[in-house]
Amino acid sequence: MNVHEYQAAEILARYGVPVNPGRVAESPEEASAVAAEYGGTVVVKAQVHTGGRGKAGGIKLAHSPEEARQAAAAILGMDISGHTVNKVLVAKGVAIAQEFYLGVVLDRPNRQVLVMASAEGGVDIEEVARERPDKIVQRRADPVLGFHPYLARELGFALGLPATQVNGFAAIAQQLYEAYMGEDATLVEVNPLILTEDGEWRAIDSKMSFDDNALFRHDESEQMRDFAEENLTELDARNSGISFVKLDGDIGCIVNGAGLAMATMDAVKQHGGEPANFLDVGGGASASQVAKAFSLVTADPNVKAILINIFGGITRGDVVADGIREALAEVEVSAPIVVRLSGTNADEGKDILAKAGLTAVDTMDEAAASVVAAAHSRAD
Amino acid sequence: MNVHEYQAAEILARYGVPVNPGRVAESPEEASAVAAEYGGTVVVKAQVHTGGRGKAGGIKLAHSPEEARQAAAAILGMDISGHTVNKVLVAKGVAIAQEFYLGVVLDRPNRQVLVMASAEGGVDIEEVARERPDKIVQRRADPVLGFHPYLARELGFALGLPATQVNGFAAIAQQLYEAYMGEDATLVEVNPLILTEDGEWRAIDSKMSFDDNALFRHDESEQMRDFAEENLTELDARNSGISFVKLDGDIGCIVNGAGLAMATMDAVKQHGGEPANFLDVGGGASASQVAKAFSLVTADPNVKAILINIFGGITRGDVVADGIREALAEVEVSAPIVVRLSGTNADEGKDILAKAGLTAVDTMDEAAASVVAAAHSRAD
Amino acid sequence: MSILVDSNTRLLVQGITGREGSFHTTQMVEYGTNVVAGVTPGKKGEQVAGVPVFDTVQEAVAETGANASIIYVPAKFAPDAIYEAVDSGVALVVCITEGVPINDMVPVYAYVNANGARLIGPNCPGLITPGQAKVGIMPGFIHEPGSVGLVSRSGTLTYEVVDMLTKAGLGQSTAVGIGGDPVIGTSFVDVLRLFEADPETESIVIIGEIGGSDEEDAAVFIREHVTKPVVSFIAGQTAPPGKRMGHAGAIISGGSGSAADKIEALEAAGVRVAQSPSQVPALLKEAIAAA
Amino acid sequence: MSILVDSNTRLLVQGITGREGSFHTTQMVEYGTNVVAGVTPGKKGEQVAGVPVFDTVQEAVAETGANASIIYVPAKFAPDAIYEAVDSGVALVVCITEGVPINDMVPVYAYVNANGARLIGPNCPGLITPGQAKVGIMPGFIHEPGSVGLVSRSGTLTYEVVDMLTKAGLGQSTAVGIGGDPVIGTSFVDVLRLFEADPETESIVIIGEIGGSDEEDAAVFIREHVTKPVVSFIAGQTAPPGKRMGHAGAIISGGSGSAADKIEALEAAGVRVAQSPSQVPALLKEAIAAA
Repeated sequence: MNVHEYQAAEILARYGVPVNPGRVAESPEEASAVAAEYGGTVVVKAQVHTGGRGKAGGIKLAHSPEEARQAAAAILGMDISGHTVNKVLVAKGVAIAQEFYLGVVLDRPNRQVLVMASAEGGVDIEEVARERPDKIVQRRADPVLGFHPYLARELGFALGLPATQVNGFAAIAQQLYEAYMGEDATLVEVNPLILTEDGEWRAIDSKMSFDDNALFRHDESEQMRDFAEENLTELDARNSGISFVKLDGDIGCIVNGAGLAMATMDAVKQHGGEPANFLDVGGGASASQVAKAFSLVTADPNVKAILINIFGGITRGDVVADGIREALAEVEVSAPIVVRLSGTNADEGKDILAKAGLTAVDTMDEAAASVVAAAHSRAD
Repeated sequence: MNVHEYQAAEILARYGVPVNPGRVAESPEEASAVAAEYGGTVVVKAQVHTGGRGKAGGIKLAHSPEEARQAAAAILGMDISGHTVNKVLVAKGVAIAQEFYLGVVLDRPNRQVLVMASAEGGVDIEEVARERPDKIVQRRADPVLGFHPYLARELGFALGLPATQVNGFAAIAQQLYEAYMGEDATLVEVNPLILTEDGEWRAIDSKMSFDDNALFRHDESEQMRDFAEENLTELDARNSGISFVKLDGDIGCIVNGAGLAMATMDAVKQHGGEPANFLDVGGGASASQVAKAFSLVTADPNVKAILINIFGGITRGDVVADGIREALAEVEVSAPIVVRLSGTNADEGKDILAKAGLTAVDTMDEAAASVVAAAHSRAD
Repeated sequence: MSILVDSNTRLLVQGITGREGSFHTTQMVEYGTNVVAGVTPGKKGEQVAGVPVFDTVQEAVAETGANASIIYVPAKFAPDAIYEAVDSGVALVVCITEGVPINDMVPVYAYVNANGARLIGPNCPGLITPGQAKVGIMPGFIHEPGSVGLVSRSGTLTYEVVDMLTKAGLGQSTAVGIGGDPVIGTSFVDVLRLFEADPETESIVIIGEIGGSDEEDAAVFIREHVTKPVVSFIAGQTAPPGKRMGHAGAIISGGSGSAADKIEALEAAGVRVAQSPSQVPALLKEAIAAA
Repeated sequence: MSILVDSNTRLLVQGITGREGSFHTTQMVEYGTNVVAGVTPGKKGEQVAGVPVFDTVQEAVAETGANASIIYVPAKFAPDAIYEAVDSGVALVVCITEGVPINDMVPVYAYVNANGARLIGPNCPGLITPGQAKVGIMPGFIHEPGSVGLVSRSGTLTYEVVDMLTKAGLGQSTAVGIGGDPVIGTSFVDVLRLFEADPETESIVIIGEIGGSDEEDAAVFIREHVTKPVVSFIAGQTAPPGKRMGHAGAIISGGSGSAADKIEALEAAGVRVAQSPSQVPALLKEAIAAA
């Protein structure tokens, strides 16, 4: 789960991070009022769950409340990479002396948490990582004992900070780590973290993502969820135990198992089609799950044909077939359906489907070829 | 540092332990009021930092507010092993079905934290440990990962609890461990922990001690300190960096180093004397430290002679001698003083002392013999 | 031979009386797995599919000599179950449970390794040595004893490939599902090392997917240490960046973890990479013939 | 030979620019200890007694090859300093600092051991191999090279005994102050094992005190494993129960940890126990003659 910049900043402030003052506004008038309260220059920033806000014109300087109003008016409602801007953050202007990057992520290969920093702040850190990896310094937290203060200091010295600034930097690195662990984040990032001309540290732009598996113990994070930013269909699916990701194609996919679902999408593509979605019905594939899957897939007007790919394992083919039959009795599906059924009790399942007027094929390749053909014939 | 039963109960309640309701009272009237509020039977318990309250008559049942008033009147002001009772805990009566012991302590040989339990609750656990060690079950917490839930359950099963009671017990064992770690305790004990006739767990008598080294991060614990229970001289000494323990003898001891201070007390005893105190002036032994040590020792009217035993190491003998000389100019000391000075710059120190009218001896045995003789001659 | 589990495996089931635990215990017993004990706190004395239930792992191990454990407890309790198994001396712990928080797994991973045990999973289908021991939730009947070592991050996709291998006459030495989470106990490289050392494994199939760099690490290891023929399939070539594809680990982030990168790395290490699961048997026969 | 430190010791001082650190660095350098580096974050480039100062232990070790460290930082920062030393590959860490919370030391102890390093202290005077290396705060001049291995939980009391040994012509191989806290890195038993194995240590003196059961454990070890003559003195025979005698570990609790128990245990193991420190040299000569 992702949150907005202003929400990440709120969380980090709770952990002691010196976050640059800012307030969220949902109208030009509110933005103007915040600017008036702060006085001087403010920065008006689009709050959307996507990068590239700057290039898209979603970040504007404003030297007066009136300019802030105009900036907010321009940004609010803007579309940035498919995300509509509903909120802006009005942040106090600050005189930047130096910009840094500071982030906490999971180091997957080592199964440890990594704290990374760079004196090349304010830019795309992944680009720095690719092109000038020597500009990034990093230390891994002990998997059990955590991120020792000495590691935070080592980062500061490795960045070449003056001695007087190392402790302040190290404290922030530890606060970010504490926030990562305390909130079950998968990413905590401040970019840029700056030194002001007065020698103060300020977090200018904060970013956090959370581990969906751990949301059960973080009601407060869950409450920060911005439904306007989420694909409601995906959320709805998750509530039914279904993994669903909307894609741009026209072939709806219903599959049991995440890996098989990805492979099914790949097969559709190989046969010249475009998958309309990723969908894993999960282990059970009961009638109600299958019905839900149908309603998720058919809600997409682009869908021209549906591929059901089930490998019966512990889940029996006849049970799945029953589920499909019952689901089709409940949900009206106009798109052609291709079923592939294999594994446990596949033959019994095929019999059931035949009675429901559906023919099942044996292999994924066959099914993919057939569903692509069906979609193309409808598209013509 | 120790706290009273009612304070330990307050802390444990914060960690979720189902503490039996009770309120502290400082007068018979207050005790009566609490009893009236609870209704039914209450237990009135002396709040003192010592064991053996029951045998001393410091715990009484009361079946009415009037009986509670009488019980409190009898207990308040009582002397239990040298501790005056200034407070009583008035606790709600409860129908006990079964009594248990549950405690968390440091397992010194293994340098780990140990959770111990016994179905022989309500009695002296050290006696159980000596005489029926098989009646005590214990599990060590992982030094880094903590006390796993499965360990708490293992304790519950090992006690022979019915399956329905294991989770409740295990939760309390974990709460006690969390309290031990969270409060930097050196002991957390509930004895007895009971099962009521309704099958509910209740902590009846709670005990906690804290690591003095960690009090710097526990202002709240520090504020629970009962100065009436502390030897004010010892507290005063600690504030000056001096370790001081009041004893019953008549020979004041001023020593640098804790081990040497104990050995000095032993030497005094071997030579037929009784030490009036343990006193370690610490590393520095500056004039002000020595002066403070003199004032601590001479505040005890029993002191008939004073032994100063200094082994000059990093601390130089001449500096200590200067300290003694200056201290004697500030503090009036009527008791005879025997000085033993050895190690670094001992000769220079002796010269300084000689000018101040003090003769220093070379060995601890000589000094002990001499100070005992001096004390005896004054006693005669 | 085979790797990790065989007819000497004495299996313990943690969470045996739960819905999943009892169902799969029955399945495993029917397959012929030597399931010697189960644990559910408070259920001591019960039986599931003829397997005795104990209150604690310690007791179960002491009474039955269990040397491997499979975990079906809910995500919230899975880390504790793993610690309990490792602390009780169980050498191989297979955690089927899905949805365990990443931050819980980081110390678990370190602890398991520091204590010389091995963890498979979490969020995995388990592993099977056909004809000897099924320690997991895979359908047993699609497997056949043989010499192909298979390792995968996926569940049903693995069954798909196994089914094709079996139908093509390519039996399996052991098939291991290592799990789809970002922090798992055993990696591709760990399993490859075992397959390379196992005399009964003559060829290897790796089923990867988008996310992380386990496949890239596997490629490096194969280039340097694996002498046996290897074939691979990577799922998720059409997955969009930044979206989680079911598995918590299946997400392409910041341009890394893509199927294309993984395929490139594996091919550079001499691995034949299939375009679809159906190509795996033919490619494997080709690789074996070429070896 | 000797144990733990000698002329090959390349010492690093953590907290070198502090009051204690700089004073004792000067003392150690004057004694002839090979102090190669110091660390105080932010003081890189400075010097203390001619010793170069670095910002981090990692850097200091890389630049100077330090193989031992002594810590003079305040209690609040001491655990971090120990982790920093161990993680930087320092094999022997001596923590002089007094007042470290017990709960901080419990994981430190486990970590140091798991990583194959050795910690002496905290709350200890350090250790010295006379004529070769003084790694601590003890007065060097009272020591003489020789064959007595001395181990103690105390500071000045050790100096008292060392002084008497030296005056009696009994020089020391190494004298180790293990510290007075309840949780310390190295126990009597650990040091006894080293002395027993050290060919240049011919006899052993143990200075114990009330509290804990380290002396009792030492007695068991001596009975089973020590062939060299051992003499002991236990301080605190007159200490009252339940009171802390200066050292955080010096408290008799619940009837255990008393001097009488310890003396009894040691005597049962064949150790001659002195009534006062002054008896130690004579008892030791007697023990050596009897051996």
